[in-house]
Amino acid sequence: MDYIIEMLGITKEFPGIIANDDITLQVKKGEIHALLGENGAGKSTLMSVLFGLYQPEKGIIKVKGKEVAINGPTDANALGIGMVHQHFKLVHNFTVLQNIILGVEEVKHGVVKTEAARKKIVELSQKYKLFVEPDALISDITVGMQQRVEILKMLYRDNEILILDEPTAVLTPQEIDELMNIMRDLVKEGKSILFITHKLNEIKAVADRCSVLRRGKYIGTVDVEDADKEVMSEMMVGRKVNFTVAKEDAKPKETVLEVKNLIVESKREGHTKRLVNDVSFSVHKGEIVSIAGIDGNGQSELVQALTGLSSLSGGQIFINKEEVTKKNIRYKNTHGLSHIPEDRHKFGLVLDYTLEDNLVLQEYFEPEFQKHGILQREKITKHADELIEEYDIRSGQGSVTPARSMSGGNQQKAIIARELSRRPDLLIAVQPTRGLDVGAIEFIHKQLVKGRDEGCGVLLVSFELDEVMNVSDRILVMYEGEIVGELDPKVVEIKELGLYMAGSKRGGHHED
Amino acid sequence: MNTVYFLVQQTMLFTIPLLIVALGGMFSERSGVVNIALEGIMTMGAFTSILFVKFTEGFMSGQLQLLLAIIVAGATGMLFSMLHAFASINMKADQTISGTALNMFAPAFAIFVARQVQANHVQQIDFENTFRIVKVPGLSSIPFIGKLFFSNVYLTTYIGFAILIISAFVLYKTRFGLRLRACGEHPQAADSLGINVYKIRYSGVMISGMLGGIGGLVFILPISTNFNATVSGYGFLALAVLIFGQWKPARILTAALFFGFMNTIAAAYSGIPFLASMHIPSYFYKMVPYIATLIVLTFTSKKSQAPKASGIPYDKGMR
Amino acid sequence: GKETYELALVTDLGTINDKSFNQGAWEGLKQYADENKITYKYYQPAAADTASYVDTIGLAITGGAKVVVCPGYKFEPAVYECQTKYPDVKFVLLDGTPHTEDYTVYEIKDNVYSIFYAEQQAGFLAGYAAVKDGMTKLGFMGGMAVPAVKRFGYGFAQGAEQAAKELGLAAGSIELKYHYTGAFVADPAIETMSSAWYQSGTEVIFGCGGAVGNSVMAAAEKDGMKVIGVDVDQSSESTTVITSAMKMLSISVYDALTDYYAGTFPGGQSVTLDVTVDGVGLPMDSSKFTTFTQADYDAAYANLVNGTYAPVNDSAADEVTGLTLEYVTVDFIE
Amino acid sequence: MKTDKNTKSVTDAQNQKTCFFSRWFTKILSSGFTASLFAIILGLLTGLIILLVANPGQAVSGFFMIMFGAWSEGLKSIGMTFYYATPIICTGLAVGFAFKTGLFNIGATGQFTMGAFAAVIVGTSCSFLGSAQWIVGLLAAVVAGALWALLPGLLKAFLNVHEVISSIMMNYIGMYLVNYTVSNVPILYNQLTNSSAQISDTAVIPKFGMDKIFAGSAVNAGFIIAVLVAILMHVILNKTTFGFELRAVGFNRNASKYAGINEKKSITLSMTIAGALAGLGGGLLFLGSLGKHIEVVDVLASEGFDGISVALLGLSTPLGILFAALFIAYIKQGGFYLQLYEFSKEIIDIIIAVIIYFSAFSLFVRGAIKRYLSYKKEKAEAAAGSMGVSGSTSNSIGAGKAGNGSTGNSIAGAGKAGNDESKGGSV
Ligand SMILES: Nc1ncnc2c1ncn2[C@@H]1O[C@H](COP(=O)(O)OP(=O)(O)OP(=O)(O)O)[C@@H](O)[C@H]1O
Ligand SMILES: Nc1ncnc2c1ncn2[C@@H]1O[C@H](COP(=O)(O)OP(=O)(O)OP(=O)(O)O)[C@@H](O)[C@H]1O
Ligand SMILES: [Mg+2]
Ligand SMILES: [Mg+2]
Repeated sequence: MDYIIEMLGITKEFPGIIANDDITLQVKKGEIHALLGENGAGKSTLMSVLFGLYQPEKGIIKVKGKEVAINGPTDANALGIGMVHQHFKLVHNFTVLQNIILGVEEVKHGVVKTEAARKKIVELSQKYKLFVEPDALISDITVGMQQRVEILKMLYRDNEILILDEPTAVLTPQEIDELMNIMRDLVKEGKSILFITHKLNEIKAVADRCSVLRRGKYIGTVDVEDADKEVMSEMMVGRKVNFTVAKEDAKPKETVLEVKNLIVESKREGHTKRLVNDVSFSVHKGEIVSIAGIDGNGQSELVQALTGLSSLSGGQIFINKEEVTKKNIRYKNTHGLSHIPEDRHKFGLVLDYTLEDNLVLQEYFEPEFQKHGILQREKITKHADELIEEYDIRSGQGSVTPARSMSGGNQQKAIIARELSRRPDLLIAVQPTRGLDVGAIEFIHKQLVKGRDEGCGVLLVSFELDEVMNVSDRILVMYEGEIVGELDPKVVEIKELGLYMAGSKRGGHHED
Repeated sequence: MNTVYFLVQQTMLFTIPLLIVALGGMFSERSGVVNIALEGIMTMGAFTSILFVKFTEGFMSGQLQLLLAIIVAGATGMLFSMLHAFASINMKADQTISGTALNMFAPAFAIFVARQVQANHVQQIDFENTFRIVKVPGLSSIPFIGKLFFSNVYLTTYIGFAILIISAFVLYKTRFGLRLRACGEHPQAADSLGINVYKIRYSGVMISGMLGGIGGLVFILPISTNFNATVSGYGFLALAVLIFGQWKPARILTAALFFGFMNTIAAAYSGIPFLASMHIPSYFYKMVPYIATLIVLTFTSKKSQAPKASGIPYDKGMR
Repeated sequence: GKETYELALVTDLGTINDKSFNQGAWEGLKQYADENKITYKYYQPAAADTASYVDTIGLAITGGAKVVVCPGYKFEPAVYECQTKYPDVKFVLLDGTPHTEDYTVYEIKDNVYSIFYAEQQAGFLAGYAAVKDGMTKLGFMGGMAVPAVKRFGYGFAQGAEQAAKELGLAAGSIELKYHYTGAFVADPAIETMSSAWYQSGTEVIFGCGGAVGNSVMAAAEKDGMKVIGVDVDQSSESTTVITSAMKMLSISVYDALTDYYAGTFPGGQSVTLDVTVDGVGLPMDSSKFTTFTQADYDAAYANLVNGTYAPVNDSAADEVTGLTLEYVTVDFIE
Repeated sequence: MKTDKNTKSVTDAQNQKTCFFSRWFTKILSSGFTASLFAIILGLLTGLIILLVANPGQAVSGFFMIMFGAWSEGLKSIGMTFYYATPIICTGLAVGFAFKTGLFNIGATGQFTMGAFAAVIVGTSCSFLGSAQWIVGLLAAVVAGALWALLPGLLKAFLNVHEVISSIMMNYIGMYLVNYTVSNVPILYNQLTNSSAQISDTAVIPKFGMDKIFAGSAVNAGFIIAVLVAILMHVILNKTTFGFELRAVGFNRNASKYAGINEKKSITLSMTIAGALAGLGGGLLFLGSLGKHIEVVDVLASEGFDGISVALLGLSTPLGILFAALFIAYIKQGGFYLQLYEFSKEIIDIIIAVIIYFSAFSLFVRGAIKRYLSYKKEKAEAAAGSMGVSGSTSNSIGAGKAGNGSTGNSIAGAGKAGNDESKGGSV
């Protein structure tokens, strides 16, 4: 058998943890090889080893049958290995072109020459349908386009072995489809792809084989055609996983959120743009309302205006029938609103605080946790211990673990625990399962439904169609800042939803 | 008219050292290392080069001596800045701490050594200023321009502008510049593309050391006839110019000119009949550059463009 | 092992190379000690307040000092305290006389010798010579506005006035730009201000305040102009220095020490050293006047000695603008 | 899952009992304290080398003087140490407090000057206040310092003006303003010395018996005030909701805003409190004795810059700062006595600079110590044949993510790293 990449017996330790424990991974030439595993299973670490970012303690790497030493990205590049990282590695104030040529610039008398590079990029982008604007700044382009730039970076370097670390986590369904087509084209050209994802249907759709890791250990490799989703997920988590969220029908009660003619404008270089255009809707207690839509259609702005993180340009917001349009964040948070933010590192957590401090981030000022301005430590710790137990938040040192050292999934659980434990009337949850493994996703979905059943109104913003379809009781679709449709998940088809999201269909669709 | 010539010439005395040092700071920060040690680096550069000037007095022509002194100053600054580079790059130290340490170290060291090597254990180093060019042959006779830029100048003024042009060129046109900027914005990205972040950052800090050292010499030479282990806070002002200039060469020039001009007015107003006749206390003029800067900042700071990764130690393993 | 040092100088926060008080005093002390093979040392206080000065004087005495030289008015309260605290130690206090912190009690004990200088006479001679030498546009660049500096400046103005009167110039024909820089340090702003003055016609600037002079000289070198030095003969520091308004700091310290070892320490008194005891003057040997001669100098000097010329000192006016001047227009730059 | 967790907690409990002492020891060894000690030792060694180079004959006794000179006149010199420590405790707190909230207060010198100025105004012109004069003077100092920091704070919070540059500007403006006012307001000015006038007797901070204990030194109740303020700051930062908010804003401005904390207010307040602390330092120094005057000199007050060193050496924690200030005053006092030998006192500044330089390595040093400890532990465990599951009991960390703060002023890096314990027991 002809393996283009063989990683044999790779062991990589971090202080306190063995991230990769004697892992073997063999990739055939011309295949799409998926790598599956829970959060923290060691996928990124293994790929970083292959790419030369980490040096393994044990194990050897063979490329095309020859043992090689990969001491850094330069070596990896020389061997034809390229990598798109989980978190993009793009310089935000460089142009697309500059990002692509960085590190392999052509120079004449010390001056960077770009003509040849531009030509090559245009050719590549046409060949693989990776459309980019060479002179656009990274900060000005969409995530999808950034993804394309990352792939172009590899193609520009004539890499044959492409590592894609969770490339779909940030893409819209359409973009995911495009990406998959591109991947298929690439393997047709003879390239080999290592593809990391948490989404089993993506693996089903494109991958030839799939290797599974669990807690740093190699579990096995399967042919995707022969293995169904259940098998793979069981390999990954070590138990059976439910994909459909078991829930009863919603019993909507009184209105908890009412939005009237909300407008958010942005002023950029003089001209104003309406990011949220005259949006009105309401959410009742005891129901989950999803806002579906492709990233960048005003969902983030809408939520930020609702929660108070940014200011709005017009309209009114009522929570529990009380107008809170002009109230500050603290007021809203103490009057029924909970918020699971889109970016857990930027907004959700103070990473340098301990878990217990993060768990009272919204409540430290309540009489329960402070007396005359002095924090009541024991109560805070007790509170944390309860939530850790209830929500199964795993961490090294319990309540005093620094949030920074927790895994993404557990960080997210901590946020959810904090927000739900406040028994909110309204929960605004944005992308609550982004980047999490199926086990964690299952858990979070259950919690959302539980919250609903206990009488909380949930506004869920998600770019994931599966999530939207599975979890919500009502779907609002946003397109270019407007709500273009209200749909019932029980009757609407995914395809139709996609049409709304793409802006090609509008209008109500009430059929209850 | 003479007043104009005079103001321009004097402005250069303030502007050029600020410009050179701020450009140095730019290279460091753009590579991702905050260099608060500029003050100390200037002091060290001025110290060794002026010691050099003192010991070589009379052996060569003023301009040659000046050129050599610039090399000495640049080399000193570069060496000294390597301490900062080592701490902030290899040791992943907090860059403010290491910078503050160098700022403390430089004057104490300069005084200590000056006393050790000079007769009478004197800490001040006297030197003779033989460096001024009264008229640049040929060019000084060009009307207006000749008087403005080619009389009563120091070689260092031209060097300062040369450094500006070279800096802008290096930063924006060369491979090194591209990589340097990448390291200051997103070192992980640079690293993943096979760029040696540590090396680039070392280069950035060392360039800042070199320019800082030269700036120290350029600052002291025209303004005194001795050096007493201080550059009077100009290193910190250069930092202000750097921030004011938004880490960009052309804007740094503008900021340095603004500061230079304001300082000139503050110092020279009593020789300018129109201003002198207003009888405003000199303290007012002394404060003006700082107040004006504050006001300008108020309008320009909303969108700061500091290099994103500046000040954050780069750790290969970190994501 | 620890050595002891018999003669000590305590600096203020400046250094012994400040080209001013500290340096002048130090040179006198050093010269005497070297000539007579006596151990000597200087001490620096940890901070600029009376408590620290007292502490430092104490340290000097711990270090074996029998005579402590304290240069500058800043030591007045400290010496007041120490003269009682250390009755066996002698103090030479330059430019000051012991008194309490709040100036209510002045007392000078037998172990203290307080020396003032008639700086106004030195300044007078400099101003006189400059105008006699044909200059009409003068500048005075003082350091801080402390009494000694003021005396120099006032004298400078009065000397120019006298010379102008003798030359029969028109009233107001002498222009004097007058400024205190606020510190005794070199600074680009001083260089620029001096340059501006030179640009606007000023012919000579009296650089009066430690390293301030160095910045003035830097400007003068650039513009080919002239400088008058201060305290000591500064002609060696720059070719632009045409003369220096000297006060004989080192000589007076030297003399005081000589007296001490001869058993005639002039303690218990405060003296003002002036022309009558050669306490101030110009170094004519190194001066670079065009028309002003040694004879002119001697005549003026004699007039000061005999009181024909009697420049007032700093107690006459709060500001230089308060002097009555007819020939000199003072442009006081605040 | 559950079983895993249970077994883990059982072993943990056992561990806790058996190795309590060794854990405690490990904790001490790997805390910031060791790193600072390491820096101090290296700094002193450098000092010794310099002494040896400069004057071998007296080097050893000189070194001894540096180390223990501050005791040479017994309680008196200790009193002087306290006296010199007083203002830099305050400016150190001013810098450190701001660091904790993510701000680099390079403006402590200007705030200090303004505090001194206000204190002197009250001290010279308000003798009608009687025995309350010194208290009012100190309060005025606090207010003046606070006001001087308010503007950079507001500018930072609302207009994103970099606090470093705005405070540098404020430093110069303050200095010129004070000099101009002092020299132009007769009641404030002493012509004869070109400095501020004498303060009234009632404006001088009382001794509270300190002069009895530390006879002959200038120490006064100001020192006690400074110490109390340091402790107060410790409590505020670590025990109160207010401190919780301030630190949260320092670590993550966005998350704080999300949590409903008024981050603009916090930034402004933090800067203002920092200014108040620096101002207090000015008041404590200039009302500390009759013999202290504001000199009309165009030079920035060095106490503010000393504050930066103190804060850095004290790892920005109030109690650390207290000890750092005492330490710096202590060896400066030693340096003062060093003059009895043929050395110049700049050696002390060099030593302090070296100490601060090496204290920047704390992250590295602590990493090294932890690695060493865990290595030893692992070996011991291996020898004991313990059943440790894939290193799950190991207690080590990597270099961690320190300094991942928002901008260049990630000063808390050193402090932050302290939190970076490993997730030793990840199942
Ligand atoms: N730089 C590091 N330092 C210390 N430990 C690390 C580091 N990187 C990863 N780890 C540890 O190694 C484990 C494996 O991490 P890795 O990033 O490879 O997981 P992953 O499978 O990519 O997870 P995810 O699905 O969340 O991306 C983590 O649990 C973490 O504890
Ligand atoms: N320096 C580090 N020290 C310890 N653990 C680390 C370090 N860096 C990363 N990790 C761990 O590596 C794991 C994976 O990190 P990563 O940033 O990929 O998180 P994630 O689970 O993928 O979440 P996200 O969605 O935020 O990417 C986490 O468990 C994290 O705790
Ligand atoms: Mg990963
Ligand atoms: Mg992830």
